[in-house]
Amino acid sequence: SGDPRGGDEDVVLIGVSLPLTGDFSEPGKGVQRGYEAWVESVNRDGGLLGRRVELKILDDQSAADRVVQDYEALIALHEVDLVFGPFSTRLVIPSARVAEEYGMLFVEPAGAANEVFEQGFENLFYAAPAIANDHYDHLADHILSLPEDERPQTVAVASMDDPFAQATAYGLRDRLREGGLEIVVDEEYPPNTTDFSSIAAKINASGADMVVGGTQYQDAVNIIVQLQQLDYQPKLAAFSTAPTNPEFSAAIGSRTEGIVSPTGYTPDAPFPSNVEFVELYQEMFGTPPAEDEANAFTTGQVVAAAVEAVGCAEQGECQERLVDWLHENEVETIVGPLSWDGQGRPEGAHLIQQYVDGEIRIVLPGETREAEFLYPKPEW
Amino acid sequence: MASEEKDGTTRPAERPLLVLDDVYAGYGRAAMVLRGLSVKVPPRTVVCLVGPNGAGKSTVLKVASGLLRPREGRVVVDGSDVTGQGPQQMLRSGLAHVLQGHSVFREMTVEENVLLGAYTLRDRARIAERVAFVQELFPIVGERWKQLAGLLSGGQQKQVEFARSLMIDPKVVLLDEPSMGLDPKTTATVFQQITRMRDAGTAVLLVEQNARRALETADLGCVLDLGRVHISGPAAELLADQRLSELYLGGRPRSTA
Amino acid sequence: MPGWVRPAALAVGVALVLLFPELVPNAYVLSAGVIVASYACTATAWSFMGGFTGYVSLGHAAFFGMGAYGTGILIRDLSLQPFLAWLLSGLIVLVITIPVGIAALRVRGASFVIVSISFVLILLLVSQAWEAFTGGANGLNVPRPFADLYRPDHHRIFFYLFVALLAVMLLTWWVIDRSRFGAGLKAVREDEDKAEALGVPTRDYKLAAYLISATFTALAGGMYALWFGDLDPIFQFSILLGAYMVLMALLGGVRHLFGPLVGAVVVGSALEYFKLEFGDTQLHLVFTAILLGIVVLFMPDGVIPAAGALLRRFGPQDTSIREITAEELLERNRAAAEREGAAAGRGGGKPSDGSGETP
Amino acid sequence: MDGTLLFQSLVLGVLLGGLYAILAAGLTLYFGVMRVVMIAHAAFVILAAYLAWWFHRETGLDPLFSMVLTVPLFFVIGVLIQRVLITRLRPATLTMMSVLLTFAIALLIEGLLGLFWSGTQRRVQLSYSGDNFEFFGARIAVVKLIAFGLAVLSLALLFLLMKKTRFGLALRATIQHREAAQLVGIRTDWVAGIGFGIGLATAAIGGTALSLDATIYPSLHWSWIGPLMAIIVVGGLGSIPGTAIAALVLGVGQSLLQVELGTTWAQTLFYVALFLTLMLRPQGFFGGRLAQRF
Amino acid sequence: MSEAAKKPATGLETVRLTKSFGGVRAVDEATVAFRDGRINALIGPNGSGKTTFFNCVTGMIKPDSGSVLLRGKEITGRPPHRIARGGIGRSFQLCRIFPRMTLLENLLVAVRATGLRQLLAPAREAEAIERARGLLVRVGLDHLENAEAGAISYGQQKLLELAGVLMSDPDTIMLDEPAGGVNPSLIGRIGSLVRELNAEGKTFLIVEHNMEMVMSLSDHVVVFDRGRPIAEGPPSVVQEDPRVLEAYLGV
Ligand SMILES: Nc1ncnc2c1ncn2[C@@H]1O[C@H](COP(=O)(O)OP(=O)(O)OP(=O)(O)O)[C@@H](O)[C@H]1O
Ligand SMILES: Nc1ncnc2c1ncn2[C@@H]1O[C@H](COP(=O)(O)OP(=O)(O)OP(=O)(O)O)[C@@H](O)[C@H]1O
Ligand SMILES: [Mg+2]
Ligand SMILES: [Mg+2]
Repeated sequence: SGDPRGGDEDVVLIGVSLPLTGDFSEPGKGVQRGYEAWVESVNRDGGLLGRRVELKILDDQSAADRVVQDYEALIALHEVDLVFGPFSTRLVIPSARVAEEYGMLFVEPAGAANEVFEQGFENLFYAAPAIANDHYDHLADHILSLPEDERPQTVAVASMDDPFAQATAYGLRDRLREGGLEIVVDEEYPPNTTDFSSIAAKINASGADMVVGGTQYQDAVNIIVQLQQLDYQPKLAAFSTAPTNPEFSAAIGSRTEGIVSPTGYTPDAPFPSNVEFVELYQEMFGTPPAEDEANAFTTGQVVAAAVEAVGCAEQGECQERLVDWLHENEVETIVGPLSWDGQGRPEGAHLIQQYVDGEIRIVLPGETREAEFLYPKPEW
Repeated sequence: MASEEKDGTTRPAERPLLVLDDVYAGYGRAAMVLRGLSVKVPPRTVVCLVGPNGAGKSTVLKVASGLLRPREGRVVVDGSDVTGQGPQQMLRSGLAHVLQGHSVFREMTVEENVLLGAYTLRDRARIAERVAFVQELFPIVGERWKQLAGLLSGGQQKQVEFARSLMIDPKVVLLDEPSMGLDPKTTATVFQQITRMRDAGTAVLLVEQNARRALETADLGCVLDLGRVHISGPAAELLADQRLSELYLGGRPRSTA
Repeated sequence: MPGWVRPAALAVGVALVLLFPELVPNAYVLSAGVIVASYACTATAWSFMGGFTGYVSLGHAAFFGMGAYGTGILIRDLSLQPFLAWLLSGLIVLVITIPVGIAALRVRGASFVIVSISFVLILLLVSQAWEAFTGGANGLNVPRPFADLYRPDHHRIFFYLFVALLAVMLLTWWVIDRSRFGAGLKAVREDEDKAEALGVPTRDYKLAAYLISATFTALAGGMYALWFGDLDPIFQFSILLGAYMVLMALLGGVRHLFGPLVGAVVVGSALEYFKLEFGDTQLHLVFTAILLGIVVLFMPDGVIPAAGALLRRFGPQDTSIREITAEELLERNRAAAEREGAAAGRGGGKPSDGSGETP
Repeated sequence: MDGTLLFQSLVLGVLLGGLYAILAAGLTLYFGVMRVVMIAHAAFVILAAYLAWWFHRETGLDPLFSMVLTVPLFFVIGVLIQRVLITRLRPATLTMMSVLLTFAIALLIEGLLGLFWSGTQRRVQLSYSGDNFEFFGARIAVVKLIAFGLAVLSLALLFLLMKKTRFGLALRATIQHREAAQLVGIRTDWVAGIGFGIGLATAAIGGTALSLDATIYPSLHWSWIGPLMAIIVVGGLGSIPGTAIAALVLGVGQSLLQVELGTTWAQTLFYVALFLTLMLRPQGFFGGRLAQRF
Repeated sequence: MSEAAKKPATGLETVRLTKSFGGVRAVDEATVAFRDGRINALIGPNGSGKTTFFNCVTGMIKPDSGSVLLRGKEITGRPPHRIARGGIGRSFQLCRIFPRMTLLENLLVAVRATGLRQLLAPAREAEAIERARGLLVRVGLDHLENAEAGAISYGQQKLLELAGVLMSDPDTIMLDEPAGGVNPSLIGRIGSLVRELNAEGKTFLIVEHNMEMVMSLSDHVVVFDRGRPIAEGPPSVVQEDPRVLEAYLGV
């Protein structure tokens, strides 16, 4: 413990609360690595406003009451200069309120669902290219652009009862339905579900051409295994979040081929800061960064841009100036230039990735693709 | 106290089967219940403990059977010092104890209860023989063989308990108010069995509030009060003592009216 | 202990509590104080049932959650004034608890524990599944009753509100504890059938205690909702929350007025500290577990009685056996009987041979 | 619902019910026979599953082999818990205090699991996890069948142990009247300890079976304990056949309801069944002793 | 009218009261009447249904058929506490006390309270304490006033239970084996206590196997066998009844 400030005025102390344990611990740790990489990169370049940057990370155990107490402690007890957002929509809303009521700028890497932007927060910014409902836009465009007889005709949807997961799956579902596809299964399950066999049985029985999972991580693995156990072979399988996780392919084994997932980030993106980021990240952690890591890094970049532009980083009136600056300016990041509407929504879309030859590659949209879109997907 | 006397039929000065010597015992942090208590039970003898409620009679039996560890003093069974040993070892040394109140296994059948009495026996033939014996002695035991013991009436449960204790042949038997709750007929059966055990060579330490009846059956009597043996002697003498009767045996019938 | 010690200690305690918001070094400690105060409310509310009747409910989070959600939903759907909604939601929980209590109190002991756990698990499932009403997994946002307050001021107001609620509960507890109603409840805790045979209407008494307990828990939950603002099924309807109530009440000592309060202060601050210091590992769970284990094993009656017992250890040993022999007793009784002679004579004068009448 | 889906759900329900049965069997042993409400049972199940996962990760051997280690280990832990902790509780308040004590143990396990293996969700990666075969038009996964087989086998053993051996008799006697049991020569402390050990040994088997086809994380036990409690009450506390039947019925029921109602509402089946049982037949539907009296 | 007034009123009465457990008819169409103001005894062999009879009368068990009347008013099937409040107090054969309360508290619980004001009145009121202490003296437990009830001997617990029943001040007092396990010298004292209360107008119904006590104390004896009364009358008459000798005394 011990106050890391230690009266040291040359440090910019940044407070974060993350779900390092509990339901969201997997992505939570990814976000942590992203933040750490950003701190490393900033400090190598001489810090913020010439001051060294330090992180103060608390664990909220994926619990809303904790996340609030954590930000309370960060702001009031540890007197951090800046805060970064936590992971998961569920946790972003309550913590954003704390920040709001202390008048702090709140840039966050994970609260992508629409609800986040409907709370009337004025200090909140989502540091990623698109909100959850738009994640699958490119996939929907592509499917609907296929000739009628090649398209999948029926779709099965299963989503975790979680604002983010639902937003991704339902964004796609609604667009496909509008495009004339038939939704034959539309299931929802609570976050603590462990038995997916019935859902899988239902999807299997529907014989849907395409399966869409509004998933976090483990639920996707489970649904896929259960579907495999039933020998269900769709033409297209899309799951949010999970497939981009580095553990995913190990968990599913060799049977990932053709699985599709949206991502806001690719390590191969050509933006200059991204090249640096990937290199640094490789050096620090030995693997290429994934989406959560990148979003966290982006968060850091966004805040840094504001701080450098406004020239201050402390609690109080400075925060207002940071907020105002971000509302009026565009920031260059590892996921490209970002700008926000009045509620903090970014205005972009996600890329679509797919496992091709055992590697996860960008397949959509056409201009950024690294591999051909595999359709129909091979058997798993 | 006197250990070798009375009742010309028994030979004198036989080594006692159970000796409690200057025992101090109590529960938890509360004050000592037994304070320097000594009792000897020779073979082929029924020793009856009487005394007011709360005098410590049950505590004496608990110390003797190892349920309660004495703080001071010695417990000797058949010549060997067994102070501080647990009930299983005591049972192995040949000592059996029937508890006061109700101690049937309520959610087990009468059969299981009775067979548990023979838990330490392996000899099936012997067990079968014993089962037949107790069933005959207490008809209710046979009648309700497959029923849960907890559903029997109070007195029936006591009968099951007594039957359970008859499954083995211990050297020393400790009986804590065996007649409580029994109807007069069954009480007679129980006292007959006590006499029978005595005649078969067993040493019996009997606690009874039905004191007149008990002293009529017993050879020796001890009056317990305040955790000590107050008076002891041949049962017949105690019965005859007018003052003792008044104090501990409830005076003569109707005399209080 | 001289007579003035108790009132003086009480006065100092009250003064400390009331001055707490002024004494704290920063807003974080104040917010922790609000949490501890809310814990104290829930633990005290729990002990109306768990303490008096011995019915251990691990599912009191159900009432907490219902109170919280009720307040939020009333404000959302009926646009009620927040504190009116709060009271009304307490009332609604009271009404809901009547059938629930009648059903749940048909069973005793461990089965009651199971029922209480299932009750909270059911509400968890329902609040997750009934999205249109509860907001489902998206949670429910309860608007602030005092708009545009700087956060520390918000905490200060709610600290006093919780303390006031707690004071009402403690007063109620005190009245019941010394009443015949309380004595009846304690008899239920020891032996329900026997109590009934003595004329205690056990079912009504239990139900009354359950209702009081549930309603107070719900009021604490509603207050929490107004303070905290964001409700989420998983956190409102969690077994862990119910377990904390039990732990706190038990640790302090359920048979003492201030037991649950003391427990809440100890456990609440410890939890807050563990989570802050060891929050990045699961150590805080380990600490909670060890604390609970120690309480159960070594001071099942709570710290207050345990402290009392420690003090008494230095005092004289208790005695339970009579220090006069039967002989002396007889003499004493004889004397007494002689004194009462006339009256006894009247009583004993009735013919006792019963030959007077035939049926 | 069409025929194949119905039959498939039925098959899945039976397989699930088997798993429920073995997970609940130990619970009914402590609860019904020993009067200890073992909240930590599910936590031990998860612990066993973690050990199976860890064993598999470290050795590469099939997780089933981990039982060679975990079953004896859990047995010993069970004996120790009973001998060191449970015996310290006052008989008068045993049921209540055991709830809290075992709750603490559950938290402890959860905390330690998180400490050693983090809160991350884990899953055994088996080469045959997706393997399946056809069974009258339905599909049966190999892993599920193995788990089911384990459950049936260990349930049968447990049943025989409790019904046909002197040990079962001694255990029940010990719990009902400790002093009287001592006086007929039962070594009560060991018997109770061993009874507890056996209960935990079933947790080891159940946990291993669970690990074959489930994702595990430290706080998972909370989602198991509720349904398991419901099963043992519906089945009649202390009755192993009752538990098995209740587990199958509720497993199939859940599986079928899920198709119509979705998973969330389907889970309420357990609690509805629990409440109905306590209201209508407190002794459980399949024999066993009275649930309401302790 | 005047004839009826002279005769002691019939207090507790059962008409064809029946209760069976599985195959066992514990109480079998028992029609008995116990007059107010008397000391009645109920005797019978083990398992003859005495305790079950008690349980049916006090509402602890619902009878299968038949009815229980208290001074002509039907009370069959009422919950136990209502019957208790109606003035019937009882003790249990397998003695039941509140083990973790002190002896004094055990008695204070027994004070009857109705109405909100009484409910919220302090339990430890001086008058009640006074009465409780008096009762403890009478059963010889005054020195244990502050001991936990669970830590006293078996016989003492029986005495405590008796005191508890008396404390609730019922008109009709039903005692299930009050003398079992009690020292004979105390049995005498309990006997005089019963007689004294009877003189104050209390009705007693006592189940007991201690014949000395039954014969010396009671005005009226009912003998049960297999769930039904086989004989009744004054003790001296019952004692000689051949059926009683056969079924019960075994001589
Ligand atoms: N478990 C206990 N804890 C504390 N004190 C106890 C306990 N059991 C008995 N005592 C005390 O020890 C004393 C003797 O008890 P004991 O049971 O030996 O009496 P007893 O002579 O058998 O009486 P009774 O005739 O009533 O059965 C009593 O005063 C009682 O208060
Ligand atoms: N709950 C029960 N379930 C089944 N049978 C019962 C139940 N209660 C009592 N019985 C049976 O009813 C009969 C009468 O029992 P009851 O307890 O009334 O006898 P009792 O006259 O009080 O005998 P005792 O003198 O032994 O106390 C007995 O045969 C008993 O086995
Ligand atoms: Mg005794
Ligand atoms: Mg009886």
